Amino acid sequence: AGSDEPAPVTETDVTKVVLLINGNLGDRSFFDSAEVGFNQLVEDYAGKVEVKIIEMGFDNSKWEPGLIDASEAGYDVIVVGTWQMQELLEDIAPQYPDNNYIIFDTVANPEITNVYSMVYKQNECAFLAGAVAASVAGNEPIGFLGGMDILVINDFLVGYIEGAQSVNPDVQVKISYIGDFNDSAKGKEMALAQYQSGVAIGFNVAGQAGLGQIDAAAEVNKLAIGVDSDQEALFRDMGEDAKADLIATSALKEVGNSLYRAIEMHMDGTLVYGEAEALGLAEGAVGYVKSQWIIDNGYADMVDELVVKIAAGDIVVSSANGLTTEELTTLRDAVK
Amino acid sequence: MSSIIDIIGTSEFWYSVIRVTTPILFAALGALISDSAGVINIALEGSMLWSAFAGVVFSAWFDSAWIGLLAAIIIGGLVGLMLAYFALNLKTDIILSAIALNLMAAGGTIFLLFVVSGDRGISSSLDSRVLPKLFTGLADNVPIIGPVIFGHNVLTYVAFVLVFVTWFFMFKTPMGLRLRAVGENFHAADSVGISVKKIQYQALVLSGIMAGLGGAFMSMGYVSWFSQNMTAGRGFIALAAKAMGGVSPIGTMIASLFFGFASALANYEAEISVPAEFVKMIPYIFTIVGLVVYASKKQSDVKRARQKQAEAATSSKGGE
Amino acid sequence: MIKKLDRLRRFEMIRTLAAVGLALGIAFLLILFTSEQPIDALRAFILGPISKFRYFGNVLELMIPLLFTGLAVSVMFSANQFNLISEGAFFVGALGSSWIATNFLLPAGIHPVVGILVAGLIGAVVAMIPAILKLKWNADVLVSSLMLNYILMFLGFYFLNYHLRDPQAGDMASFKFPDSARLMKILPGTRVHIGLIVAILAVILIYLFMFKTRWGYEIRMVGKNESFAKYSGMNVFRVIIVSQMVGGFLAGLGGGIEMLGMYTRFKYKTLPGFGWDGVIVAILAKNNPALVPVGAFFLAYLRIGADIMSRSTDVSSQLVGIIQGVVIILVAAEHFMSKRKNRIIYEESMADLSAVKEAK
Amino acid sequence: MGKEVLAMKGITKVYPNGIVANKDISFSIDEGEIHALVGENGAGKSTLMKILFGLEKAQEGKIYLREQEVTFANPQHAIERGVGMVHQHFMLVPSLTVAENMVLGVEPKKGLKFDTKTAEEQTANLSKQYSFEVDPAAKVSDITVGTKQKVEILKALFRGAKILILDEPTAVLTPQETKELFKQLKFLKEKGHTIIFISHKLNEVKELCDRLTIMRRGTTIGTYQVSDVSEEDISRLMVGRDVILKVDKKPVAPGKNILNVKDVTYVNEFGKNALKNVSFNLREGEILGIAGVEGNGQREIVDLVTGLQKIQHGDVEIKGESIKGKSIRDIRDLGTSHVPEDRMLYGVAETESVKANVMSYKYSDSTYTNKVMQKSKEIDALADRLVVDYLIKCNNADQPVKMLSGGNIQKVVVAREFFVEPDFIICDQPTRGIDVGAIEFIRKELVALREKGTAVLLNSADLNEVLELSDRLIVMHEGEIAAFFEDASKITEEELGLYMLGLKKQSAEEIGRAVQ
Ligand SMILES: Nc1ncnc2c1ncn2[C@@H]1O[C@H](COP(=O)(O)OP(=O)(O)OP(=O)(O)O)[C@@H](O)[C@H]1O
Ligand SMILES: Nc1ncnc2c1ncn2[C@@H]1O[C@H](COP(=O)(O)OP(=O)(O)OP(=O)(O)O)[C@@H](O)[C@H]1O
Ligand SMILES: [Mg+2]
Ligand SMILES: [Mg+2]
Repeated sequence: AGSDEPAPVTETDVTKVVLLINGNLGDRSFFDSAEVGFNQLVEDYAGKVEVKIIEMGFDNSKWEPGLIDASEAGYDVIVVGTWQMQELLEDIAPQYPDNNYIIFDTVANPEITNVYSMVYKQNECAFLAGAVAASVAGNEPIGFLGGMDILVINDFLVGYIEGAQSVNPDVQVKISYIGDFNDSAKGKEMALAQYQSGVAIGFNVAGQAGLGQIDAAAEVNKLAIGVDSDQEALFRDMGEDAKADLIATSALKEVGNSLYRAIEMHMDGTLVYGEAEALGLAEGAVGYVKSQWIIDNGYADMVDELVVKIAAGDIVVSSANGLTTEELTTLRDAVK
Repeated sequence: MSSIIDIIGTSEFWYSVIRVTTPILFAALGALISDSAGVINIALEGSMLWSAFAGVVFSAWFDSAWIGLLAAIIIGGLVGLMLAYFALNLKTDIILSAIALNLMAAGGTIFLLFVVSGDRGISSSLDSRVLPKLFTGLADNVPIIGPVIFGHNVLTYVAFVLVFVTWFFMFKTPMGLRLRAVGENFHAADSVGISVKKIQYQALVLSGIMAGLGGAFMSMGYVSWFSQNMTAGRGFIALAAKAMGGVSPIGTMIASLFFGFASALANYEAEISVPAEFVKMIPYIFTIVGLVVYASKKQSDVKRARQKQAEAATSSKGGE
Repeated sequence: MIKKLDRLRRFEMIRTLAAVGLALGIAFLLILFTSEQPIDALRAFILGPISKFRYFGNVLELMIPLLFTGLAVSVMFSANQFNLISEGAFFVGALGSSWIATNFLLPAGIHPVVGILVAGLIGAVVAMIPAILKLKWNADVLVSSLMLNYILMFLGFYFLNYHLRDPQAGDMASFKFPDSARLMKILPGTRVHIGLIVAILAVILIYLFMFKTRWGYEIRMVGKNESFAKYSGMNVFRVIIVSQMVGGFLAGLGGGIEMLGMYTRFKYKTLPGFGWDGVIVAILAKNNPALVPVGAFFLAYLRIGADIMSRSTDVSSQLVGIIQGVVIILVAAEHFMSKRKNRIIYEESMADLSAVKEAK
Repeated sequence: MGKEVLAMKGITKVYPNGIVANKDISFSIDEGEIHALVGENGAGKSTLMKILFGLEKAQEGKIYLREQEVTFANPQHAIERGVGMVHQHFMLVPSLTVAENMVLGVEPKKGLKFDTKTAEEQTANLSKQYSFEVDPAAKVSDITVGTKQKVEILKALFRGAKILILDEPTAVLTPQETKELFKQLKFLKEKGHTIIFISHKLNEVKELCDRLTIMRRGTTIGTYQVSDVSEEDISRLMVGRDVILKVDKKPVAPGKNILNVKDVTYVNEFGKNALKNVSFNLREGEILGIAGVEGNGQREIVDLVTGLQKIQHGDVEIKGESIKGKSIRDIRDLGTSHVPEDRMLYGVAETESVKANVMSYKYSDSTYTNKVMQKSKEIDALADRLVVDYLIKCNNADQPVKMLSGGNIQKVVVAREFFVEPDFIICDQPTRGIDVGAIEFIRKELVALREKGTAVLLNSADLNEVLELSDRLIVMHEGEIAAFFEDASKITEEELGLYMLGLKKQSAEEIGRAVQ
């Protein structure tokens, strides 16, 4: 009986972790990165950690049962991600005070003592992307191809614009949202539209749909910047070196690293539940790919310098947090 | 506003119109064929998705874009065949069968992708091939229209050639005659010994193959990989294009180009100063308007003819 | 005659069971190929939903939107209009109720009522559009409704972004609904809310509407034979519009109820798919409102069983899409085991005949 | 007469809805004869022939062709063995040409292409050979009913049919066309073809056929030499009792004007000027017949008077009120009933129950519905009453109409339109394609209505019927009234035929008498 739920944990020396994905794996960035981190963890701590990953799909109404199930199954740590899970977790975590929860990419109510939160300063890595883009473009406009008009994406956008402005205060940014994270053909078309209206280099923040930008770049022989994971490596994997060569760098959001670190701390007993951390360049939770291109074209020093300044707090990058639609529109119009 | 006019004035824009149109045109021709035989195929979306998937997998396995294309065609046709089996043999409602097939395609492609490659969501570890572009050399040699019509993927040319092949097939061959007869009055076809079921099977398989070509274009031409749900509703758009285009392949082509134009325009969202949500609506609004204009034109043609006759009739009476 | 009906009815049950059985067999094969724990997986799939009260609650929760869109599609299809607008109507209904929930301060009892009524009205209005395009300009309903769904989605996002969006939210979402706007939960230990009762009421009312009122009669006649309806003096134009509005109202209502019953804010980032599900339910129910609960239960059970399976075993959630498809197709297959059925009809009819003869 | 060419033995067919259409039937025909198959509506004639043609599968029974057992799993098999069938309903594709319809399934080819030229030549040759005149290049949607019937027969001949099944080929033909057809059928017989001929018109059977087989309720009653039995005998055998088609009616006592058609001109949806300055009137208690070859404006008169089409020019008044701008419901509320020509298209919703079909006239009347709910008790009572009163053969009023035979479906329509005792009724082909028993019944009911003061506008292709029932009569030709007769009993079918075909026309003055 009870085969429809994992057996309760009996041994105490194995840390049982579950990752609930409110969506599906295969995004090649966010959730996949989490998976990679966990896989690394299991490899490094063989026999000490067990990890189960559950995909809950995209239907919001299925997430609550998933979280309750996991909460009742006796895991040592229950990991969820994104703002979309936050309110659910705030609802459910207090009902299971003996459980430990980790939520990433958003901050849960700090009054809940069994939840550890971490957010990523994606605006910081986007700042680097913006700086590179503006340097490359000179007086030409740069592009931003977002998946959807949502906070995380706009946080990238804000950082990107600021980074670009730090190089060229008059920079012009062409901004499009695909409206979808899957339709890479559409992503390609929109990226092409940007390139054709003069954009010298584009930054895609749109999951798989954003990969269309790389294809577009190859078509017009212009440059692109990837996101989340190393997209240059991805294209080399696919055997598409020509395309890979056009990816100047990628802005990294190291979800996997941060989760690895958090679970490690949990096992050491150093993770403080009830706390929230904002992880940025300083913590190595976001970053950039120091690609051959960056080195060859002599941007490495400039970017590294920016990294140091941001990590040290000498440069404070703005965030999209709390901006209204109107404020965002104003911001976007200002760089049109 | 002037920027829109600038955009439309570029050859890149028109090149893009043709590219956006290609997958939709394939599927719309598929819809045309199945509709003509009296069987509606709303599993085009599923056919496209499976074919996009098959093209990538087989081209990677066999290291040949052409084998990938062949696989895509076969798989597209197979989905049509399954729809035919469910709807014509098992007598499951054809719309329900198609919805189920679309559901199966959405989950099944991702599932199988994982099984065959370990990839989830996108075929990153498959070293797949793309189909070649044709006449790239000519693009710069012919002024104005050269850059628009040359240098497209081979399947784009196939799509436009298929328009005429389909026309020939439907209106000039015995098989086309039977197809139209079955669609218009299947009892009549049945009574002269034509197997209605066989014709409808053939039509659904053909329409699946057409959609399959569209799918192959998506993953082996448009972009060079498969990603989950990458057809993103193009199979449904094709139904609309077919409805807009009436019963002729040429009409279907014009309607597909019309939609392609609207989508290409909407891709220049960054250049158009209205909220992006409205820009994204453009292709769909165009489609509905096109549909209404086409359908009402047909209606008013009849009305006008009647009006004329009536006037003639009453005036001649006055003269008597 | 009675005997014949009994035998046929029994056969229909056996047939459905056999179809489900065969579909599960196919599902099992697929699971067997890819899973290390196929028995557990199958058990989770089939028995999961009744293994815990909370899981059964999940089935009921999922049934609520399916009941509404299933009814909506049944009514619209009954008038022979292949209007797929329930997808868009559900979406804008959900948005409408969110608007009422977040932008108006109303007393607790009234707030959700206003919210879902507004949702229904918006649904009714949008559902009318494809019908008008058809009646006025002869534009294909299926196609125009498909396109309109996309347009409604983008309109909805515009409205959300500029009027309802919570800038503090980490995602494209509305402000949080006040408690006064939310629907009451009715089954402790589950999320089943009062919407279920509304849905059951809707099933009864729509059944009565379709089969016991003259408007339902008109809709059915128009659907079965428009020329006949016109000839009989029915205002076909009005009947079609009314039927589509009733359908749209139901779908919109469903969207509003789903939103205020299951969500704390409006969060859809794409069309939620309940309109398509409604088509599945309606076709399974043969457009009969009385059978819609059966279809909705079936589909909800299938989905929840699949969820539990993919959560608790190693069967991937995508495989579930295939399994669902197979089950739906086989259950709705009219010709599945039709040889046997025709044989029964033949035998019984002949038996009737000889009985009559002997009586003489 | 030759030896037995075809025999069907022990045929039993049960439809998926449980209807036993054929029960252990044996039936045979001889080489070179014209063999009639007659029987009431729903007797199973068409079903038996569809089995012979491979369109339906029988559960039991065997077919022997020239004493060899054959199985016809589909029409292709039957066609290959020289069996051809002309169906009760047209099996043509309207948007294709005559030639394309002709060769469908056996198309001539030139390379990959369909060879239109050869197809047209083949059609022309065949039509010459059998002297059936058709235009190979004409679209089927543009040709007359009579020509369509010819195309159907040619289609069968084209496929090499030696045995030709004709399922009610004359139901839609004029007397002249029928005569022409018979000449050609006799010619075919001389050429060695064997013909099975189904008809409800017993005089035709007498005139054309050698032998006949009578069917009743799914079985055969017997086979007879046509010369041995009279029309009365056949009717009696078919129905099981004596049938009297002559109706007694009292002399006319017309009352006030009910219908005024004033100078109506109309262009139909094909752009044809279908009515030209048509004027006539109709009074209480009289029957005005309309005769004419199909397609000469009768349909348009019916459509305009019933409100199915909008009046373009001129006016129509019912009980003194113009119906311009009135809906069909308004016109019905003036006390109008309508028995439509095409009962399956307009007359019924075939998948719905008898009950749902008989209530469609009065469903919104306060007798049958209150503000919200329908009054099911009253509706049930009405349906049950009509089933009894109008002798509708069905298990009960909840049975779907499509399970009834043609004649009984017509009775459903008639019951609904007659029970309200209308002031004005339009009867359009009220007895087309139904059996003698049903015809007798409907004609009697119609005359009874007239006696109660109903004004009846009767359109019928059955000249016998028009002459028999009408008090006054107009003849339509090319959208105009070609003749008006004050007393319909004083003319012959032949004379009528001359006006119908446009060979004769009355003076304007004579025609003017149609308005009184
Ligand atoms: N009982 C019936 N009532 C009304 N129409 C029917 C009935 N049976 C069949 N038809 C019509 O005839 C068509 C052909 O039906 P049929 O079941 O013979 O199809 P088929 O293609 O020959 O399939 P199969 O080979 O499985 O019998 C149907 O699509 C339907 O419209
Ligand atoms: N496809 C069908 N499905 C079910 N029942 C049918 C079908 N076709 C005919 N029937 C029924 O079978 C019986 C015999 O019908 P059939 O058409 O053979 O009669 P018929 O003698 O040709 O009558 P008619 O003179 O009206 O043409 C009728 O009761 C009819 O309702
Ligand atoms: Mg018949
Ligand atoms: Mg069959």
